[in-house]
Amino acid sequence: MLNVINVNAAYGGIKALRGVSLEVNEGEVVAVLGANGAGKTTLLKVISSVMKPISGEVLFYNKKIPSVSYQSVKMGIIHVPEGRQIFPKLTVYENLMVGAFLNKDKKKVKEDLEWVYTLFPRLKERENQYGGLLSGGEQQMLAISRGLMGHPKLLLLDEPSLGLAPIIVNQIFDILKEIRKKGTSILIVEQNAYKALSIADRGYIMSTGVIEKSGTSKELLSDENLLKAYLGE
Amino acid sequence: MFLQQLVNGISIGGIYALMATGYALIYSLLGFSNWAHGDVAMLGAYIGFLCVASAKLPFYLSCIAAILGAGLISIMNERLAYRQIRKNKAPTMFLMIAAMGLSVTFQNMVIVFIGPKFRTFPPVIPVKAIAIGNIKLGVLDLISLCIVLIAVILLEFLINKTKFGLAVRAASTNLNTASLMGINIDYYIALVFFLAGSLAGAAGVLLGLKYTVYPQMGNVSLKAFIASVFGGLGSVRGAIIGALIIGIMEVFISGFVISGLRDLFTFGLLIAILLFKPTGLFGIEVQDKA
Amino acid sequence: GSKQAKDDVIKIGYVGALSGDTAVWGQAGLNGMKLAAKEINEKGGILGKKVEIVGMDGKGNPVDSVNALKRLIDEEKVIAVVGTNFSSCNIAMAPIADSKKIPLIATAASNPKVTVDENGNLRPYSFRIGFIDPFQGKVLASFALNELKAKTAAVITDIGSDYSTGLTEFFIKQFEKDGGKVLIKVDAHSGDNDFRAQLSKIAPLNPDVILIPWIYKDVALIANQARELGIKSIFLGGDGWDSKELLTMAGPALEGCYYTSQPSFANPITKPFAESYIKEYNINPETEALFGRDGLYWIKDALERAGKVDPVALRDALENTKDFKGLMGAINVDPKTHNPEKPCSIYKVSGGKFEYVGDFAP
Amino acid sequence: MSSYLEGIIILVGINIIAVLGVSVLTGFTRLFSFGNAGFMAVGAYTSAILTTKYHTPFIISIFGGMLVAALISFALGKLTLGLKGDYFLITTLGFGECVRVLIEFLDPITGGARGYAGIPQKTDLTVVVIAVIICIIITRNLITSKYGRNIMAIREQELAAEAVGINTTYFKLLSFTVSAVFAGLAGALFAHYFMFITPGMFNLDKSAELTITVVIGGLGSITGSIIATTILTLLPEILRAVANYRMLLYGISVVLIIILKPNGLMGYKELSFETIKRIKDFIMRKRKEVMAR
Amino acid sequence: MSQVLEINSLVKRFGGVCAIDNFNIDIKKGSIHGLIGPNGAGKTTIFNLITGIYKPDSGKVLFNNEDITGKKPYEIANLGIGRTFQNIRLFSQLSVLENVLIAAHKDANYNLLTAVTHFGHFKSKEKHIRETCLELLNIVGLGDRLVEKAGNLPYGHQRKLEIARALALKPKLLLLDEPAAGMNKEESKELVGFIKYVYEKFDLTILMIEHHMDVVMSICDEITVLNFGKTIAKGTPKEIQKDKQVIEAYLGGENKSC
Ligand SMILES: Nc1ncnc2c1ncn2[C@@H]1O[C@H](COP(=O)(O)OP(=O)(O)OP(=O)(O)O)[C@@H](O)[C@H]1O
Ligand SMILES: Nc1ncnc2c1ncn2[C@@H]1O[C@H](COP(=O)(O)OP(=O)(O)OP(=O)(O)O)[C@@H](O)[C@H]1O
Ligand SMILES: CC(C)C[C@H](N)C(=O)O
Ligand SMILES: [Mg+2]
Ligand SMILES: [Mg+2]
Repeated sequence: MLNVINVNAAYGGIKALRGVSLEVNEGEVVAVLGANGAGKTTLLKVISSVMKPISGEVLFYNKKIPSVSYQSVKMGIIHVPEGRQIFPKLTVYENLMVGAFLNKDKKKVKEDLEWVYTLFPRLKERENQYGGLLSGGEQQMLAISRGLMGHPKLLLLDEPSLGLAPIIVNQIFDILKEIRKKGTSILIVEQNAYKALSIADRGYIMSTGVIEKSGTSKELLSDENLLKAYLGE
Repeated sequence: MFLQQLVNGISIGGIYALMATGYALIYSLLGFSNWAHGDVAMLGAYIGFLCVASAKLPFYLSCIAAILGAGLISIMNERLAYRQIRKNKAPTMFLMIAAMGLSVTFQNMVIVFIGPKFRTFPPVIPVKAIAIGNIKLGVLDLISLCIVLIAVILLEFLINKTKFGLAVRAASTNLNTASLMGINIDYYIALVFFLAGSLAGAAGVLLGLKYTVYPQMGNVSLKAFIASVFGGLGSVRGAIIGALIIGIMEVFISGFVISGLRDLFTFGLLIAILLFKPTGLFGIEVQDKA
Repeated sequence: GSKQAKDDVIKIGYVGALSGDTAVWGQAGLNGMKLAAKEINEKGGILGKKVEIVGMDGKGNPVDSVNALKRLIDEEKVIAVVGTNFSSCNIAMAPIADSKKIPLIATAASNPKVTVDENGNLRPYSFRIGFIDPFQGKVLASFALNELKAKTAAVITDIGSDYSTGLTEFFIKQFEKDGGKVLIKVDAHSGDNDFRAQLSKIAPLNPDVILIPWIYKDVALIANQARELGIKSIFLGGDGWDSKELLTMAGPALEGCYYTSQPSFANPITKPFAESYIKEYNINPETEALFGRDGLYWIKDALERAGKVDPVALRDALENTKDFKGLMGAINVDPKTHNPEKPCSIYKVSGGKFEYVGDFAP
Repeated sequence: MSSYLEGIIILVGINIIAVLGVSVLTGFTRLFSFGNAGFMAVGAYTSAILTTKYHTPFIISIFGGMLVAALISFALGKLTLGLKGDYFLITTLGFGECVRVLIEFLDPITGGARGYAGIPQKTDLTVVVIAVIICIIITRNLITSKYGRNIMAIREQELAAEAVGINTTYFKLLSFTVSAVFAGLAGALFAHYFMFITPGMFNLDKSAELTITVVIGGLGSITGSIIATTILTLLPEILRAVANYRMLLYGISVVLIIILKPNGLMGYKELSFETIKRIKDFIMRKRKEVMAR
Repeated sequence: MSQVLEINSLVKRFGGVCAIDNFNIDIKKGSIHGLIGPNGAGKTTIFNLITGIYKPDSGKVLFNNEDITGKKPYEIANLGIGRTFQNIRLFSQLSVLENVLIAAHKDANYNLLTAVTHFGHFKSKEKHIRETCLELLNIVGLGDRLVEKAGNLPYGHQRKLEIARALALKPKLLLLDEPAAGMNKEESKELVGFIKYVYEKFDLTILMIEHHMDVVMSICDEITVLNFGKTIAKGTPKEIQKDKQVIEAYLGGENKSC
């Protein structure tokens, strides 16, 4: 469903992506791994049209992705950005409703709301608190839930486990499995390589703006040299 | 006399309020005080005036023209200047400076192309005051208070109860992320500018009817700006209550204390109140959480 | 770059508000002067030389006016300057004129300090065409007492304007000296646009007359709002009222009210000038146009008496002016104050028109 | 030099001093003030009264003006620097208006709206040039010292600044006071140059002009402030002959610069001798290349 | 051994929620103490209470036996408590070097007059702090990126710069809020080495919040576990790892180190 073809991107003079190609198939979970500053976040930004690539193209269902991010959302690409980016002056509830912005079916929205509240009961407790006053981990839960409220066809997750307690990290990955069962494809960027590969079908390994390696999760997990070289184990 | 002064204060405050709503609206979205707001009102007044006086259109049509025209000018400001600055990712202060530049530009554009003269609307609606006992109440004041009332109810509903409002409030803190949620921010921003601009247009016509039309007439919006800050930045309700308080305060100080020091006392009081309520009457503050 | 003054041209400057909210006056003054120059040049110029008028924008504020004056003198090499109509600008410009030894002729600036400094010393290069505020205040006060039979008065002052505060002071002094009673004086600011708070204070006192020493735009607002509040008193004002705009803006609110100003277009001898002004510029002339016109003719008169084109000689000739007949009346300069002994005219608003009531000589 | 030109240069110099003050406050501390013309007024009136009524020497009058501006800004800052953003801005705006209203009201002392005339002309080109140089050096030294760094830290991240032990209130107050002292100096010099001052000269428009200049020059750049002051003072002067259009062109220029130069003319950068040299070298090199061809 | 930090019955409420409920802790001089617990347990709030950003509703914070409750954040920092932030807060428009120089302001002990004139010992003082800061930056591995804008650094480097900045204060107690967040295994390992190094070099006491268990377990002498603002366990890493309550509330069933 998603084809990234030979994409180059840069911040001013600094090249962050160099000839990156990648694909995600319908119903797949794909992990992108790599060290700090490898360009993972930049890749997700390009896919969700937050950033314009210098060259190359991104196809979604064989159509060029739109040039502005709000239209990508309409097509079903939802990006849970790095650093949470929740709306500090909106309450938890309102943050979630913004996530459901394009969903006109009020009943469905309500159901979704109930669903994320059961996933993260903590959010229900904090329903009327301003997003900016949540703890770091609570904000992360909110960011993920807000993404889920948009009913993605393709969910882009940028380090979803960042700042979460181990027990919640496990929970998150369980939830991802569940979402995937519902038919959502997922592209996940993670520092926690094992966890990510444990739920992913395939993985890509990036370093300094280039895809160094790709393969099924099994292949990658069994290649010890690779893991040492790029993921530090 | 007390009652008469109270009525005077409310009616002056009403004019400030009409302008202040627009300030609050734009502040609530983009986080800056749009100093060109008063000049949009001025341009609205000129559109209305030219329609009535030169094109000889009926008054109600001229009003509609003024309101739509000011709305469009407001959108144009956004398109030509503010949007570019947003895209540059410049600090919000730049928006305010650009607005000041626009304000100078508009005033002088009118001076150059229409002339510096003061213009009066032909007597289209009764400018008379109605007397209730000893108290004189201007008809225009009544109209402007009604508009304020409608505006505040409408805007409060719009901002707090509708999806439109949710989008605007989300966009106000983080435009990029709002866009990631599927909100077409450029569209909503344009809409808000149109709303603010039309309100300014209505205010402009009222001001023009009341106080004549001239290039610097938009400068009253300084008071509206003060009112919107005092009421709490970004809060429409706050802006209106702030405006009424300032209006009444000014009148009472002029009327009962000392007219020459009116602004001194008004500002003194405002500062004193801000010291107790640092984010104005209705401003929400989300603490900086480490 | 400075332009060398050509020998066969006499350059004369005009400073006034060519932009801003009083540009109506500044532009009229410059127009009047240019029109007069055209007339003069058609008739052979001054001392056989052509006159050229250079206008500079002083925005009606002192700093800009001083810069404009300096630029006229240093860069344009003018030998004399006419302007401005605002006392605050002329008080600032006067020392420059003195140090540069270039005569400066104020138009409607009516504060005494325009030609005499705060220590009472004459400013040798400053002159004026109009009368001074003490005189205007006096005329207003005695007119109110004697002709209108007023016993009580109220004043609303623009506390931000030197002109308004000055006229207020001189009026009150005279009015109380001659047995009238000033019931109240309230302050406001130009630009406020709403004066009901102050007017509501005046209303219950019901004074016979109310002095409104403001510029016409505010006069219109004050008058309208006062009538709205049911104030029936007669309004009085000074030369700030002197613009045709006032009539359209104030409408019936000023019916039966009076103001003092310069002898103006009410005088039949101004008719030909008014007509050619309308023909040339296609707008109604303001009194300021006459000032510009008279200023230039006065300079012409003095230069011809001096017999040479020289600023210092011009100054001396201006100082010794006896009975120069301008369209705004004859000018006799008092060498001690440089004030012309000129009458002050009273006008009445009646039937939607300014009606000339009469002249008051000093 | 013609006195017109000299006068303009003097005004540029005086404006540079006032703008440098705002630059410290707005460019380096990110506090916005619409009241600095008020401090100019304080400096102007204090020094004028000292000179004319108490016959103090010029230099003492100037220091008097600066001192009073400092004291007032200190007291005001103590009260209001806790406020954020536009809330602080509005108090400075209010202060500026209050100063004007008070001067108008205190007619017997200040001459009211009529203005204060008869101030001897003591400020000349030399005085202004010396004052400007001293002010530039002081600003530069301040900014490159720990005081400047602490102030910039507050601009960037107030909470983190506190966490590394910076007394943010103190440094904000310092910055506010410095800006007021500069404004006071500018006002005092102006009074003794122009010989006549009125409250209208120090109104909100003047305050706004100072802030606009700093933003156009580029926040956080001393040289930017200086360049912008020069341009923005000269621009209306050059346009004086086109009377009607000049304010229109001024307004349009402000908008265009803001849009086209997102960081102002020199945002966060300084024009130093080094950069000038580098530019010169570059041009020379290019020229040689062209010549070689 | 003496206590560096002692917190007695600290309470903090936000509206109706009791974020910190009667919290006590003693931190020995020269120890590395871990503070862990589920999200929203109140860990960062404790940091904010120690550093004066929040005022407690009741309770006391003693630093080197001095009562610092209610003191201003900058006063507390100057007494010798440095910290990093969970959401990175660098002076992002300023250079890497300037970020650290700012924190060293106490060592630049010249007065305003010297600053304005650059006379006297200005140059030597500035040179001195510049040298110490350069050394610090070399230690954290940013020695070659001095003039880069702090905001443009990759995430991991920003975390290190925050630590360097806190160290420039010459703190006696260092509070680290999730220093390993956003780092992979290799990078966190490196971080552990780095923290140990500065700990010894600067003779520090460290209180650290962290969710990466491998980091916590390999570095901390003692751990306090927080839940709903209350201490639910206290002990050595070994003890904590086995604690039922901790596993249930925090670590989760399948306690693979992650
Ligand atoms: N706004 C920016 N301006 C300049 N350079 C940037 C910016 N954002 C990122 N970079 C640079 O681009 C490169 C790729 O950054 P990116 O954020 O995509 O990395 P990442 O793989 O997501 O790293 P991390 O694991 O730390 O999040 C890095 O070298 C970084 O320094
Ligand atoms: N200023 C505040 N106003 C209201 N509630 C707050 C405020 N600060 C924190 N809270 C609440 O207090 C609780 C504790 O927050 P804190 O940030 O201390 O958690 P934490 O233990 O650091 O969690 P995490 O590991 O997720 O960062 C949270 O539920 C949070 O929502
Ligand atoms: C045009 C007039 C109102 C000016 C006034 N005579 C003055 O001296 O300022
Ligand atoms: Mg990233
Ligand atoms: Mg935390």
